[in-house]
Amino acid sequence: MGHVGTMGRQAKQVELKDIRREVAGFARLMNTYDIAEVELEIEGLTMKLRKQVNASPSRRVGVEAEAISKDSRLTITAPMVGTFYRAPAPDEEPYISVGDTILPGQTVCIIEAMKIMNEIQSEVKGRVVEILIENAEPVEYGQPLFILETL
Amino acid sequence: MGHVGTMGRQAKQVELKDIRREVAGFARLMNTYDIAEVELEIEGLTMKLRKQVNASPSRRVGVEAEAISKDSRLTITAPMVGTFYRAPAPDEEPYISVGDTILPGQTVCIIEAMKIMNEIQSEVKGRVVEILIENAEPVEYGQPLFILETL
Amino acid sequence: MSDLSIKKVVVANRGEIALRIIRAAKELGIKCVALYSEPDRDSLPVIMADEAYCIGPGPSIQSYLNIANIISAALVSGADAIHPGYGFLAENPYFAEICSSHGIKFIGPGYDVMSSIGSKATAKQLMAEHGLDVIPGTPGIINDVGEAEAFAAEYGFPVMIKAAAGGGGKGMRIAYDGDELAGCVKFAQAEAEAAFGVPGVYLERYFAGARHVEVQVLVDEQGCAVQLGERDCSVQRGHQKLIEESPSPVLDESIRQAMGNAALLGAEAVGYTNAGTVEFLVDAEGRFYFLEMNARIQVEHPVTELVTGIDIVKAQFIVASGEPLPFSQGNVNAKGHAIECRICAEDPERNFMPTPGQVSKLILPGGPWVRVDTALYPGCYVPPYYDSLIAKVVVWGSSRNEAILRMARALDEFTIEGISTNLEFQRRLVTSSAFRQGTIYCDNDVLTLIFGDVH
Amino acid sequence: MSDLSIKKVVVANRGEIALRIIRAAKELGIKCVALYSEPDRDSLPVIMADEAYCIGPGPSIQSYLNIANIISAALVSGADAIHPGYGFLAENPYFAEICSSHGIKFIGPGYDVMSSIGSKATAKQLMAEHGLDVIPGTPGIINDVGEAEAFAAEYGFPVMIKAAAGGGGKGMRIAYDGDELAGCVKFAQAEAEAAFGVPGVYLERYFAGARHVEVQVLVDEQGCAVQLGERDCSVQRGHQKLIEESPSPVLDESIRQAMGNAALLGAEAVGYTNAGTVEFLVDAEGRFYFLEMNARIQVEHPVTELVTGIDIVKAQFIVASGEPLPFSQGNVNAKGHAIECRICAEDPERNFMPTPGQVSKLILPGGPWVRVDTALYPGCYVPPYYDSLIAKVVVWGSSRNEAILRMARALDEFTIEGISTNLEFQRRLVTSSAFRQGTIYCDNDVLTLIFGDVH
Repeated sequence: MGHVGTMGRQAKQVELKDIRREVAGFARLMNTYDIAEVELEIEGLTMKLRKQVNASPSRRVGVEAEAISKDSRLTITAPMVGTFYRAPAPDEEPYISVGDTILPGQTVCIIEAMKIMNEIQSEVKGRVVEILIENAEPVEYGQPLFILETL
Repeated sequence: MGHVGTMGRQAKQVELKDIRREVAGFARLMNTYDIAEVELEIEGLTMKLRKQVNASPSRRVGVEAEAISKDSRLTITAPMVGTFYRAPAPDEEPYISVGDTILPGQTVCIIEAMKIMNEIQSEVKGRVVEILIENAEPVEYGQPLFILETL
Repeated sequence: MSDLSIKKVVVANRGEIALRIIRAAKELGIKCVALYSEPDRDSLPVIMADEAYCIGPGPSIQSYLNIANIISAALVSGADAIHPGYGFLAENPYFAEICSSHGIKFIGPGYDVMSSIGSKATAKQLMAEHGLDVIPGTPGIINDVGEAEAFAAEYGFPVMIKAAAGGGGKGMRIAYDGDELAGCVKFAQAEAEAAFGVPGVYLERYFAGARHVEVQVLVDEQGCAVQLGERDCSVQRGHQKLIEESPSPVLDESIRQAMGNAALLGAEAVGYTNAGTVEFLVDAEGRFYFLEMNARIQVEHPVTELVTGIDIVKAQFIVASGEPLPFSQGNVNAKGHAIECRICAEDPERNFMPTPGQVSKLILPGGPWVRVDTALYPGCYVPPYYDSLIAKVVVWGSSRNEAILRMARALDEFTIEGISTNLEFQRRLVTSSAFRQGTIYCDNDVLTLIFGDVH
Repeated sequence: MSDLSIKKVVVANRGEIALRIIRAAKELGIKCVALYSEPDRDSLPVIMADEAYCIGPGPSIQSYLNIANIISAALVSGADAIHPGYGFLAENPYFAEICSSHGIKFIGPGYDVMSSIGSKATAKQLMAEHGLDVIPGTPGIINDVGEAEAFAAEYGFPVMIKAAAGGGGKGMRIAYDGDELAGCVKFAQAEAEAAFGVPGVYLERYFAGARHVEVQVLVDEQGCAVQLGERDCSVQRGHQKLIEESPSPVLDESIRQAMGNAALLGAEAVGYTNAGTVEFLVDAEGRFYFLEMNARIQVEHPVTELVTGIDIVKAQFIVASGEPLPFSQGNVNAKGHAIECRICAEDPERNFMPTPGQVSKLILPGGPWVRVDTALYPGCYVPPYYDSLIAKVVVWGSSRNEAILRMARALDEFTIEGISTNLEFQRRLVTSSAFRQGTIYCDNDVLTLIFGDVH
């Protein structure tokens, strides 16, 4: 069996992927066993899964997942597939770094897709807590890039 | 998909077979979902399933099933495959009838297997409450033949 | 690992055909990159591939038709080829051209060839120029109802009005006399515009009691072409194929040979490369007419594989790598009879409404000469965004009759719970006396044929 | 329903072979009666059959070997035939005779024939009389070690000591010199007595680097015999077959022809009817010696089916119905290469200990030219009472190399959770250079060969 998404990510990102898979697993489990709510706290990770009230029983969606604990945290995900760059050019400063406060509309990175450099803007305001992808690494659609703390 | 055991049984026997299948289904369900006890009461049928304490988790046996409620009832099952006869010969009286009291060692029926008439003896004492098989019908191994009430 | 120039392929598709492509690639030692939309995250192609990239949310337009994300995924994964499967971008010359401009081999014919045969009118004209019989039709899109009337006056009724950009029976109407004609043209134009964004329609002479028979061709980049015999796809419901078989139960050996030669001639006429299908209409007298050429692997390719022993998807990879075909026409020997039934997540009791949902129980048929191509697994989810085809059951038999009985056995074994399917419908269809006698034609209403007026 | 004289068959077996028989019968319109022990109540053959009868509790001796219950079930169900599959009662002449005396057709050779070839010594003598080469051996059971020493003095070492009632490697020892001989004989006698209840052993010349090659024959009741080519079953572990293939990678065409003719001669010599297998040992110089004849359908019959296109189990029903074989030797044409891997519920990490239990997750391999014969389904239970064989993965390829790569792909896809299996072991074995080169012989220790001294 192949393994999914070998994109040279680091430990942290691999963990995130694992968590996403786990959430999917829990969601299925909750649907299967008709469980309304699951709360877990393991070594710094808090996970809450709560079943949507009146969700159609034949669908496996309808689960709200907040994989990265703290309600005050937000994740910026990749809106397209491509190569992630933190700076406009190799010799320039990164758009954002950990600790920076960013505003809606501010460019946070570039994703190169089909030889076109796409500036990715934040839609929210927050302080950068973590940058999940190394410079020049590939990203897939929906992959978490930055974790912000809401202000 | 074929259906199992089309042996011309009457309604009552079909029900028994269905019940046996249901019990098996519940047993699996209990193992799958780790449920210790199930109690059901539907139209005259009482079913209690209770998992054996310390049962090996990898086996699906270890379930005590009392499909036909009342603890005071016993079932005589077929010890072999063959044709069921209630009487020693077509023009003779049946070995036992509903209401009779039977004793251990008493012949209750004949099962013809490979052209040999096998007299089947009761191992228990009791009053015949129900005869589940019509004369000259085939029976499979383990099939319930008589229901007794213990005395 | 792979001896071919293609070392890593992006599979730009989903479901059973994505899995089919991965299986062929794996056997050739080619690494596989699966692309998937969010609801397909836990799908079998994703599990079976060596790598996988999410390319967007559920709706096709944002994922499996999202050229930018697909090309980006190919580039970041370092793949050297893209296999488009069928549907989605498989016959999109623009996509093939973009692949080429990014140095990625598109597994299929050149984009120029794809473009020229993509227009049915152009394709027909090309084929007619090379001596193939084509169905009498208007030379191109008609400008007004008057042109339709003129055509009908010359060739007679019934006539079929078809969308130029069409497929799957959308924008298609049959007019049986002059009174119906204007209404049918307008209806077809409106439906074509709704379905494909362009209202252009053309006219063709319509044949009652005709069969749809197609020939599989394979052409390498050295220009060597072989044909693998025909598939009869006459059993349809609303122009959607239901059952396909090879050989056709109605072709005699001389027509089979002539049709095979016509298909090769057609493929050469357009400079075709890789796997393609030349579709013919066979009329009640056994005359055959070129319909169109499909520049893709087709859903029904397995029936040809089972009678010839040739792995068509592997041949696609070999040819796309620039290698010559590893067999010549003389090595192609069909044996026995193969039938495919398309199993769909749809409810025949409710007008074949699609039935997405979770598959709670699944037992696939197995044993001798039963092939199942499916991405289903127990507990999997059938999303609502895509085609309802969920499995193909394909059987081989030493005779057509044996194949039919084997198919009935296989469909009996096939158990899908949690969603409604057309399994029982297909079982009744394939064991019907009409099918057994080979007398189901393209224009038969299979529902009435099999179930009478009950449905 | 069935055109044959057999209308309803009792399947006196379980697991994959019971399902295989049901599949063939269903395709012929023959009604199926499954027999099952209590732990097999929810098994796939019971679900797939038209009727089913419980014949006893788990242990074989009380159920699948319970002749009285099996015959009774056949009688009460009104069946006209019994198919014994392999193992259990398949080669028990007494059972075949009882079937016959109850007017039930036993699907296999006559009980007298079965009886005569059931004794290996008798079979060898019969074959030698008809001109087949047999392995030099003692004429029958040896009475003492002195007879063994006399044999070794005449034919040389190494010699093999084998149980007369044997099978599966039990009661079998190889002596390489005179010092070992007495000890080996005593050990083999003790093991034979423990396994089969009788201590009788005989001696044979032992060949190092030999291959086990067998020929499938089919003989109808009109006496017409055909042979369907050979199966090479040299890849074994402790005399248990692991991988079988057809054709053999080492036979040249002249040996193949000669062996096929010898098999037909042997079958005729004993008056054989129905499907049978003539086993040969092929020495390092390509000479072949008759070993024994198996009067049953064999586990590995699918590899022959896939290369010839002939349904051997269907042929068994046709022949047992008194019909002539529907093909002659001239119609038998093998094409391509087929390989079977036996998948067992056993743990290669713990000395291949059986691993009964519940299958929690199951994904069977599929797609082109992959056949799976199995009674597994998701959630099913593998009981501890029976053989550990749970699935056969059989692939066809246009070449041996393609078949190997396809098998590797299929085993990769095959997912079984809940119980340990030899899937990974088989994957490593079938892709090993020794297997790819065709240099695994009967006396090779496959564990050392593939895994070195790690295991």
